[in-house]
Amino acid sequence: MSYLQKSPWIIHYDASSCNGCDIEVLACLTPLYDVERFGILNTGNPKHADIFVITGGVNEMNKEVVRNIYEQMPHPKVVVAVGICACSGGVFRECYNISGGVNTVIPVDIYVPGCAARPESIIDGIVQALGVLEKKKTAMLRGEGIA
Amino acid sequence: MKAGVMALTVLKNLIKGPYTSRYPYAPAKVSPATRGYLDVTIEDCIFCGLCRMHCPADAIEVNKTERTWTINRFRCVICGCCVDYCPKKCLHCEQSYTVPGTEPVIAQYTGPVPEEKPVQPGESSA
Amino acid sequence: MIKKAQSFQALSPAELIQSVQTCHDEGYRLVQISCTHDGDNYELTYSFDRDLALSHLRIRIPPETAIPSISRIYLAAFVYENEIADLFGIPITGIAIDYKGTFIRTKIPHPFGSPQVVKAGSKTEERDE
Amino acid sequence: MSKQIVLPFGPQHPVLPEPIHLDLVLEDERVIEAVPSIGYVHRGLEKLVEKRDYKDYVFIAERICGICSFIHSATYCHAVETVMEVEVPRRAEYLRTIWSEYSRLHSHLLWLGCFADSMGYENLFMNSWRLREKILDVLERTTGGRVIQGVCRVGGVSRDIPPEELARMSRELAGLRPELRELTRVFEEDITVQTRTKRIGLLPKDAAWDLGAVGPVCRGSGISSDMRSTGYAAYDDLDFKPVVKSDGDCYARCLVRAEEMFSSISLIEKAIDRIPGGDVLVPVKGNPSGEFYARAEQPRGEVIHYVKANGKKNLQRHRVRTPTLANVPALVKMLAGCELADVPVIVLTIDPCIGCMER
Repeated sequence: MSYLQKSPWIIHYDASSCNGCDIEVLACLTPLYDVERFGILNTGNPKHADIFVITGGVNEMNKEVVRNIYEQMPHPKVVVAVGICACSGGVFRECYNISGGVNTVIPVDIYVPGCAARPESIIDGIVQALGVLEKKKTAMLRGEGIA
Repeated sequence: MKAGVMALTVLKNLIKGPYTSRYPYAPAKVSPATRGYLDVTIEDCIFCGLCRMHCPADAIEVNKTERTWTINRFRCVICGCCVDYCPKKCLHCEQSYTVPGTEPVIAQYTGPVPEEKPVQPGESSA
Repeated sequence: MIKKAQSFQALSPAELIQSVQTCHDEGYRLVQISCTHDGDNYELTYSFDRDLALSHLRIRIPPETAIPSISRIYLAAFVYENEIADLFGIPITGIAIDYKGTFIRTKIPHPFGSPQVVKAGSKTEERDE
Repeated sequence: MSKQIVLPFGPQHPVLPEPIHLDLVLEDERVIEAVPSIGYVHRGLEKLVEKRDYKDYVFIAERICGICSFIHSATYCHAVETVMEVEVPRRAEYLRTIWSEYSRLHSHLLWLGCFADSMGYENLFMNSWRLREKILDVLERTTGGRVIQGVCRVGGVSRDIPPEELARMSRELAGLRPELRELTRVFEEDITVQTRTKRIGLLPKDAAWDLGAVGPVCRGSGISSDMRSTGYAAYDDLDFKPVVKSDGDCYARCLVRAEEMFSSISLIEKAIDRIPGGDVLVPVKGNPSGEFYARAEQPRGEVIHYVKANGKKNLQRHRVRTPTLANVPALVKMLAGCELADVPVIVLTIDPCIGCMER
């Protein structure tokens, strides 16, 4: 039963998504998909979190909020961009108020496509993120600096 | 009374088993109607570019001279708009979804070289 | 499908407050205020509802003209008026809760304040990430 | 006696699924004034209408909000169809009604979950989301998308529901009722829930009218205003009656939503019974010219899609007045005078949808 080696805690922030991906992230926590069986917990405090799940593209106003949350998270940390909007800006790419995907503000490790991203995709994304987390951790322990 | 209700719930749960889908072990739940990812039957494509023109997310690139049809999977919103517009009905949605990744996936399809038949019809502007 | 007629009543900006007050006294509910570009002018539409029928008051103003706020009559108007002030750059005087341009903060000021830009047929160039 | 302090609430807050920022002016534990500030989710998608074909814009209109997505697309289509004087097939209108009501069910269950979470009632949260998955299953089976359906087109809908599927839906709905009753029983029986909601966040009837509240917020204050009574789509055939409560507190708003779920089920059942045959999509040619304010009832209240076209393939203006925006003045009124610990509960009873509100 050891699908995951570690129990990562996630923090979710809705940049400027339409809610579609948000409610799918929430749906992951509820009985049908229940990521808590892997020990994945949703936390509201960035200092507790290992994985930053972010939905939606980034606009001028929440740029700082996103950066703030990211910087408050302890190392090692992984960013998972959920949904097309977070990957590239999606259908709102050409809107005057959207700067683009999340990677315009903070480095993104895993992209989860889909509009809205399906809960299964999100689980896959978080599982992949755990691999990245492990790599970052070993790199950190070897003293290769913070990546 | 309350205890009875509770006992019934416990019993029901014992018989029914867990509600949770065992996702990574069991396959993902899809229905025949599910729009997962966009696929093209490249042999039928006439590279008219209607799908590119109408894509709300600008995910599709069509190059007529090189006979390539390219989709940026990390931009496609799988709305099915292009499927409606395609004059040759060579676009369709598959049920399984694109796997998450560390890099954007851009899939390129190259059409076969046409036989002597001249390539053109169906290219009216929308 | 039942289609209800929607009546438009054109007004001059000076008559606005008086007419809105009349609507308020007659028991109309403020539904929304919308703004549209119309040539060089702006067109503001105040929509009211009574018994599930919509009626609209419409004023046309040249750009940069200040118009009075109706939020003293309908407090609910403050959200729409702040929105119009932020998106179109129309100065609205005397809003009950005035955010002074911080209600919706946008990357470019007054994004709707310029005439319609249609890039006919052309897809915008790649702004790749 | 004590001096006032300003407490910022949000945008990133454990109880809020979405970013909204409130400046709460406090005196001890009591909120004197609440000033919302928005813009964290503003995308400016109304401007995109100038770049996209009016038919392709349906998909963008649908992505205004991921919860009431279907109703947004249907209302946008309704507006464009009225401008173009397109007669939509009756079956398509029935299908739109069915999907709209399913969206309402899923949205209300989602609200019930989030609301329970704001009170710390984990069990109800999990159970309502469990039930919601059944609704999403139906939506996925019939439309192809769980939360973004993508079936509405100008001139009808792109996908028909076959009779055997309709029969299956009807059977499943019958099984849904007892489960839903089980969930909503908490409002009648649970004293904790009642003490958390009764006489809290009061919105008297005349204040609701003055502040332009819509949807369950105004129906909870005794105003019988439901756009479904205007009989758009197929609602004129379904003997629709709005659910109205008169107390104007959080409890009344909860009861309105709880009863609306049952009324949605019976509306779907009636629609399945009475659905006529025929086409579901008519071809639409030409470009629109004219303007129209289309109104529809979303789970959160009345939504208005205004389209203005001048004979080109791009519309001149598309404006959405979303229900949450109309409920903000009411929220400000409700928060004034409440206790700090009640703020999340009161915010959740207007069922805020920030994605909608800021577009």
